[in-house]
Amino acid sequence: MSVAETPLQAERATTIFEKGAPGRRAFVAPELDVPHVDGLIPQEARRSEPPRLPEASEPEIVRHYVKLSKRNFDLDSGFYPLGSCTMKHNPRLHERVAALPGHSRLHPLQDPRRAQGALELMFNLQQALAEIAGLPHVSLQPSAGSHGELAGVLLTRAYHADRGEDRRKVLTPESAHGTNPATVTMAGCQVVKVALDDTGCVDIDDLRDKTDEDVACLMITNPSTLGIFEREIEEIIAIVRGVGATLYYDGANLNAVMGWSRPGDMGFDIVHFNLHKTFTQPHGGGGPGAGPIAVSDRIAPFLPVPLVVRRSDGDDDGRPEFDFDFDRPKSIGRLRGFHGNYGVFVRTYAYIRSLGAKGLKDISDVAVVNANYLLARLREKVGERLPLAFGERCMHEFLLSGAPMKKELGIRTLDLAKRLLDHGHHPPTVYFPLGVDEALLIEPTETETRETLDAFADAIAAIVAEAEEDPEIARNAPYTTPVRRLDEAGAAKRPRVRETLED
Amino acid sequence: MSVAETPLQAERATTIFEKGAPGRRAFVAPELDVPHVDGLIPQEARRSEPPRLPEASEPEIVRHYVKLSKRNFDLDSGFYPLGSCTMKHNPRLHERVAALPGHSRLHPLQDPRRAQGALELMFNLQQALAEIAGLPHVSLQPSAGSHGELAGVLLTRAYHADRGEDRRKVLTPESAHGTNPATVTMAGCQVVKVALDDTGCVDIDDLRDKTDEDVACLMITNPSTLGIFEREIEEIIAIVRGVGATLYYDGANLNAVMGWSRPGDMGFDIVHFNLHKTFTQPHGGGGPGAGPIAVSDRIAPFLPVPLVVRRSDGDDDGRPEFDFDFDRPKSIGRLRGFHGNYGVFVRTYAYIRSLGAKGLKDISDVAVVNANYLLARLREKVGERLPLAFGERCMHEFLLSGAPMKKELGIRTLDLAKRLLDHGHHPPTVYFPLGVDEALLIEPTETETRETLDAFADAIAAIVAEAEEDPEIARNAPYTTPVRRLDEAGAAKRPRVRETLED
Amino acid sequence: MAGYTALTADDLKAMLDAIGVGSVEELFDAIPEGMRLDRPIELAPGEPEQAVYADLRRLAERNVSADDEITFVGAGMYDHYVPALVDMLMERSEYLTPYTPYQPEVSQGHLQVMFEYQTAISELTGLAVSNASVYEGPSAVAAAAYLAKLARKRRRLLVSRGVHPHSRATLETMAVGYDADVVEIGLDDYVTDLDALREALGDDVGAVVVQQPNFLGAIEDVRAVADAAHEHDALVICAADPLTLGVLEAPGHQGVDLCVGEGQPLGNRLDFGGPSFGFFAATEEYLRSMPGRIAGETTDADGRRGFVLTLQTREQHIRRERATSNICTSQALNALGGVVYLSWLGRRGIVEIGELMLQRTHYARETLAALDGVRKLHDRPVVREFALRLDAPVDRVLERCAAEGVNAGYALGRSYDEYGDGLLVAITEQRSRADIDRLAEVLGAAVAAERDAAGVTA
Amino acid sequence: MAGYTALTADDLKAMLDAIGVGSVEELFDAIPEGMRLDRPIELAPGEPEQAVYADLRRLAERNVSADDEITFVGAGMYDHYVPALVDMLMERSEYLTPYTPYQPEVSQGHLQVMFEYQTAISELTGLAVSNASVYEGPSAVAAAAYLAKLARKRRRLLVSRGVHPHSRATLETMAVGYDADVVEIGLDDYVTDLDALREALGDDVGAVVVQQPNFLGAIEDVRAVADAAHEHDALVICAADPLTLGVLEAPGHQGVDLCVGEGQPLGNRLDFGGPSFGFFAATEEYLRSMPGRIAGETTDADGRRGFVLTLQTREQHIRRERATSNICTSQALNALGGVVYLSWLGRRGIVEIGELMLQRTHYARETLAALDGVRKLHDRPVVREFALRLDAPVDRVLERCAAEGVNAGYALGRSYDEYGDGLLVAITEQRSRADIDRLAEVLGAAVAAERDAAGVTA
Ligand SMILES: Cc1ncc(COP(=O)(O)O)c(C=O)c1O
Ligand SMILES: Cc1ncc(COP(=O)(O)O)c(C=O)c1O
Repeated sequence: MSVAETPLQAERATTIFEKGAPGRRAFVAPELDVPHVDGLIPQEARRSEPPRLPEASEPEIVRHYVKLSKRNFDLDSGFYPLGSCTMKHNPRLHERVAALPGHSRLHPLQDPRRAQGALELMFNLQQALAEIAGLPHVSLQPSAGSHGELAGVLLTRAYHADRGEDRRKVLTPESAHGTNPATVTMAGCQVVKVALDDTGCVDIDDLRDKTDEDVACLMITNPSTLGIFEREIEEIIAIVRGVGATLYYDGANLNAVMGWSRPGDMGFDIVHFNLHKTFTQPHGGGGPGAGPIAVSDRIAPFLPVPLVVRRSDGDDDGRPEFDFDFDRPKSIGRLRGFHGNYGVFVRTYAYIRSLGAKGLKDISDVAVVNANYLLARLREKVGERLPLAFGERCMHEFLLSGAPMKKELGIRTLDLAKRLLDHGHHPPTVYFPLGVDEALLIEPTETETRETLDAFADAIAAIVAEAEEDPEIARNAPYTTPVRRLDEAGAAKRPRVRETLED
Repeated sequence: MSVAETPLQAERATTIFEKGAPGRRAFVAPELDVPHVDGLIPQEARRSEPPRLPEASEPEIVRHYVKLSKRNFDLDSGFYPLGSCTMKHNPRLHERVAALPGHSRLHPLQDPRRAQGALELMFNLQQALAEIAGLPHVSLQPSAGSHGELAGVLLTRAYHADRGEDRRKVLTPESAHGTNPATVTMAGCQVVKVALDDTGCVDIDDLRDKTDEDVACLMITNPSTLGIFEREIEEIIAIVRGVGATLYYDGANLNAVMGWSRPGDMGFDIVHFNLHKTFTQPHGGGGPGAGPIAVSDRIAPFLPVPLVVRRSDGDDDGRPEFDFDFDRPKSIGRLRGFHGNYGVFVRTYAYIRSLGAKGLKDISDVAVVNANYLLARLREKVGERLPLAFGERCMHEFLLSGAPMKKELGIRTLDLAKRLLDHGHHPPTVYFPLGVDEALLIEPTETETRETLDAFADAIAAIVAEAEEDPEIARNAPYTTPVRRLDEAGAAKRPRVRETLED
Repeated sequence: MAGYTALTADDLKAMLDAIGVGSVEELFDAIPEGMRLDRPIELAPGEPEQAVYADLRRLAERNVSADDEITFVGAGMYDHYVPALVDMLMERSEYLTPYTPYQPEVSQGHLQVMFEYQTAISELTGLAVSNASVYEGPSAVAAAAYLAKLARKRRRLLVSRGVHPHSRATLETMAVGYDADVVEIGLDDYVTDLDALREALGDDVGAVVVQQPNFLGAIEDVRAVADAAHEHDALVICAADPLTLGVLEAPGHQGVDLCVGEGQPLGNRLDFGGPSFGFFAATEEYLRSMPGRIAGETTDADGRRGFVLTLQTREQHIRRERATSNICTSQALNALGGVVYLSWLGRRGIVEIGELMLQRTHYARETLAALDGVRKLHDRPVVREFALRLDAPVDRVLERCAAEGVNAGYALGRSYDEYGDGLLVAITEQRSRADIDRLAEVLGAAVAAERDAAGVTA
Repeated sequence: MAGYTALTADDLKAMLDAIGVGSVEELFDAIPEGMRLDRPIELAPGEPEQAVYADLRRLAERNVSADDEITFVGAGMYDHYVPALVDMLMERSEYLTPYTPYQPEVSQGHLQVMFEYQTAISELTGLAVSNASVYEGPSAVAAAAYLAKLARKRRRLLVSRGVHPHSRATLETMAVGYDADVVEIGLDDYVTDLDALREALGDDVGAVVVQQPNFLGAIEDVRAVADAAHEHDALVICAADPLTLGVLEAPGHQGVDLCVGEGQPLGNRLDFGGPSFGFFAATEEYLRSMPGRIAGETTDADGRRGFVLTLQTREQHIRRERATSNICTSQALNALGGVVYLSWLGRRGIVEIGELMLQRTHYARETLAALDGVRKLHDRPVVREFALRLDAPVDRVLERCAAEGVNAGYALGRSYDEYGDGLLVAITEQRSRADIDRLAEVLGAAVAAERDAAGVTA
């Protein structure tokens, strides 16, 4: 029996490959308007069996993907306090301007003289990001935060190599995001973990112990992934600078400090932006994003090519006013094709233009107020069961520990998260950062209302209260989602990563 | 407790007026860039209290309306066999082309010389519709079918008046759509109902009896609202023509006969198109649509102004090639502002360009095959309980009678319809046309697949089978929709047609 | 086979078998031989999506839109900014593709939107009730007059000459249907001539129609019109520009019975004149006489708040020849755009945007009237549109301005013989001071050039 | 307060009270005095939506896009038609706004899309497994080489000179990180020099990278490359143009281990180079070594079919410094566009579009090579892109063509010194015969004019 799309899917999920019928189609090919010639591809290079793509009419395709879309939770429908991810409102203006044909149908190899609008935009964005970071040189090229990190460590290597040194140790606090250590390895370096002290900040003694002349770089997130501004950041910088290492600032949490404080002013050499976080590129189910980097003078010579430059002599010599600069002999080279995720730049630029300096600072203010307010509400309601992991306040996000809840009520952070789904909220980030038991990292962002924060706090409180009565409810949650808990272990044991097709 | 958006709304529905808080806003006003002057509006004309519009931030507005949207059933998600409404697939290409700024930001009073693209499109559309109707003169102006009908009856009056006659009787078959009789009244005429015979066709004897020299017009839908091609259409036309009356063809069902047969060739004087049906303008929750009319030579002098014309002398005399013609002294005048629903014309034009003559005929073929197939499946499965009201076959839609089902199982067509919602299908049109007990008018359209038709037939069969066991289930359906059956009588008795606001 | 249908050869065979016919043709047997078209219809062959897109783009490029020039044309539709969220919502399948909410259990989205829309229109107009939309502005005026005709059963309709020419024309056309005489009331000092109105009023007058601001941009004394009409128990219909109602008194507070108008300024595109929506609001008294859909609040079987189409016994599908109107498909999606826009604008924004237009309009009027050869047509208070007189042929001046990328306005002579030298200039929040200054520059030069040319010729 | 936040003065007061602080500033106490910015950041003030829109439109108009000229530039990204349904789906809130599906119970939509995408890519490439996307083409090549490095732990990487210059450059940059040496294998008769390859191969070679078709448009003998590499147990990485794989043999059927590439031709916009997506497919053997997200099928607590992110122990958030890659945010939305496009194109369409490009490319190549002063750079079979030599300065010729509204192609000299007179011309289904004929006309005239000019000078 086919029934309405209820939260619990009543029908077996079917893929587009199971839809349609042989001979159905959506695409209508343009007519062959040139003489047909046989044998243009040598027999051995010619494909004998076409790829078994779906065969479906346009209405079938639309229905399939529209229906599927309804099985997603999305930010336009509800609260999404995923810590470290800055799930803020995505203004639709940005989609509109990115879709303008002058942006969206512009070929990346268009002659720069005929892409002056794009280059002006990129140049202005470089300037704006430099100003926000307090670091004068920007490469927009990296495709995401982790790509920016990789650029950063390769830049560090290039910097040291240029000075005749081959340093390979990279210091990262234990609480670092997974991309940090993974990046270090990919860049041919070794991770040296730095412990946290009991306030959640970098353990200065441990840092001092581990800092030596082999250290290439310190990678640190500030505010940290615990939502805490590193108390001794000045000391940390002094220690690392002392051995001649570079300082890398993971900018994933810039949303907390825009207009308040700048990595460059703190003494950092390299910062990456997550434009999809701080600058509200829609997350798309996991991208696209962009991870531009801003760097200090000493790192600048090594930046990837090309950069966008403005030539004061613009029109005179026939060269365009805004241009790509490839002539950077010490550059580490390219990180990818073309010039980066331009469509993301357009959105970011629109955002910065909409907000201006004051608006950007307001964002940080409200983000921090919202986080602290939600924290206060939760401490009041469930402070015993879900204590703040460190300290008393937070920046734009905060880290709770579910350890008491687990111990006393027998439900885990995972259960709480799943039960939140039944309340219509997306759960926070769970089990990250490492080092805190049953961690729950909550980032409300500045675009949420007080009412939403209240409703979320109430939901958490209701779940905890419910678990005091009957923990089984949470343990088996969710109940009102398209599917219930999924067998992840089974999926990994016998991976089925594509549809099996008959013919 | 707030819970996930389940099919059954757990929370009280709240309007946008209940969201937000005083002082919140989405709009940012452009700066006042001219000197401020006081008192520009005399005190008595100045509004003292602003309208109490919502006060909400952009994210709140987006969430509100996105969430609300999820409480709609829509054609992109499921089968929508609403008889007489031709709920066919809406290609997204049409939205794309209608949104091009050259169309969407074009002011209706732009000088025709600077709106040649729009006028060319309208001219070509007039030509195409004329060819499809077999009637040479087209006015695109009417905003919907009923508006086209009104134009048609007013044209008829003008035609007779021009010949010195004041005819006011309009013949309409009993099965006519409600807009037909309503239109007749609005146009200052009287409805004369014509009975149907026991095959569902116009009762020729009754027609003959009622046709006299006072008859202004016959309004008829063909295929009729019963999905039947009028068997004696030639005789009908002869009778009505015999008294000098005009013939109006309600084109709501043109989807059945495009490329097969043309109202003009049959002898009709006036036909309206429902561009939102036959030509797939998305229905928008009840519009917009457009109801252009095509007319014969004798009606042409009275057409509304302006029409779009092509001047062969185009460029020579400085007049534009495509132009508005206002110089029509016998015209009935205007039906509305400007030139009609141009945005709808753009979509229709794209559709006709996509399909061409062959494609349009294919549509009728497939629409009729689909309807007859679904009919065959239903007769096979539930033919006893839900018999075809008339005849053996149908055109693009068919009319079932729920009378045996009601009598034998105790469930009404309404109950069946509501229970269909639980099966994920939109119900057919119910209780229309009049004159058939417990009517069920089913129009699958050509864009549905055989599998969908099978699933629908299975659902109907399942509901009937279920009712054989326990009719209460259907009587209380639906169960899996955002709300359950609503108290319509109560709504009409104590109408609450707007939100009550506090301050 | 086009990509919109799915019938494969296998499908067709199986389906014809199930139907019990041997061919598709057989299904069309019901069409009499003599009524069949014996040739294909003549249309260009169908094309792939990309080709149709290219063709429609070619046509779009043959138009000079508000994207391509600085435009000051209004006269009923205005180049306001449509916020991106309106487009997004109007394009959502859930709003775009369903039909009229006949099945309320699966249409709560749209029904609630209608209810919210009705609330917003009621607030804007200051009247107790609103329907869920009619086609557009001028036909809304005619629909209001029909209501008056049904309510009062009187023969005459008085219409101010300040009402949009399209509204007056539409009324004339439709009035033939209601057997009513439309009598025009002239202007005195550019607003409805109250003396003439009082003169014309009588007990055979069903309604008086006035427009706020009027077609010449001038603010009408709506209350005076209403008071005069009510003395004869005639209905008062006010056609209003909704985006001025943040700063102009609500017609409902000035005694009008019906307030209708063109909804395009509220988040709808220009679209060369449509689709947009007409709004239709009334005092409580006329609720059951209104045309069109109305959403009402109710509860479901479990007591849940919900919404339905209500008072349907007014409508054609129930009441047929005794319906209050023949309207069926209306402008639901456009009305959705309207209420989303009003929510976006908000309680403060509606005032701010009105005030901004007011100030810029004043600036523009003074700046332009200071040009050589340019005078105000009238001195009356205006909000967002005003009329000038040019001491040069208006058409030629417009042509010169257009060549400079400025659409200077609407030539009043196209509708009013008496203002053959008139130019109607509209301001929106998209026309900045710089745009106005540019207009002044271009218009001044154009008038000067035409005067020079005339001087040379003379 | 901008329209994206909601904090009113009342809210703020209540919230600060609840927090227990007296001011917002207090919340920032943690920032050491010396680290605070003592001035506002310097940026233009914020603007209303309409002004930002206008500014971005101004910038867009300073670009000459494929909307504005007939373009034959390809070289890695191609001006294909993006069907309207792709845009519609990519813009749906439900796909546009969520993040990586960490909570599978409320992410079945995206997870199933990933699963379908993986199936489509697996079919296209003829390889057993695919991930859910990487950033884009050239970095996908580098990611594949990293996999090879981890799998084989060998020092050398051989890369054909036929591989896209950006891919080679990216590989060079990244190889520093893996401590690998990138060795280029030259071309022989415009395809990878098999002798040179065999020569260079050895047991220290981790992978061989080849591109199909290569940068000059020529079809490579992928099987021969693969066979040679496999003799030394090196991995074979093929960078492929996915839209040619309806007519070109699947790399997976020719023995490659990894097939990666730029996904832009599959329903993604040009966007001045991004965002698009990179695809990454492999033989079963490398499933657990792949970078990025992978969706896998499983069942829920009730036995319902469902999808999850799987094999996450490969990934950075679990395995950290031992992860197979550092990739986190990838290109999920673009990959969605890709699989919707492939569904739209369908099993027959993928062949038809390939065949159409093939025939038009042949026509264009012959037509252009027949012009005076224009020759083929090579005679090798091509599918959708081909190279010419011009007997005139390429840059100047391009400039002349651009003035006529035709972007004639990519100057090969920008990447290959040895082909300073080379022009790379790309064909898509949007370039009709008429467009090609127009190119011929314009290019012929441009070359002639440049030769004339040179003649005069000489
Ligand atoms: C602290 C931190 N660093 C780095 C990253 C990686 O950024 P991306 O996902 O853009 O590669 C993230 C993303 O979640 C993050 O939260
Ligand atoms: C047979 C018939 N005639 C007329 C109409 C009225 O058309 P519209 O809704 O466009 O006014 C309809 C619409 O449902 C119809 O089905």
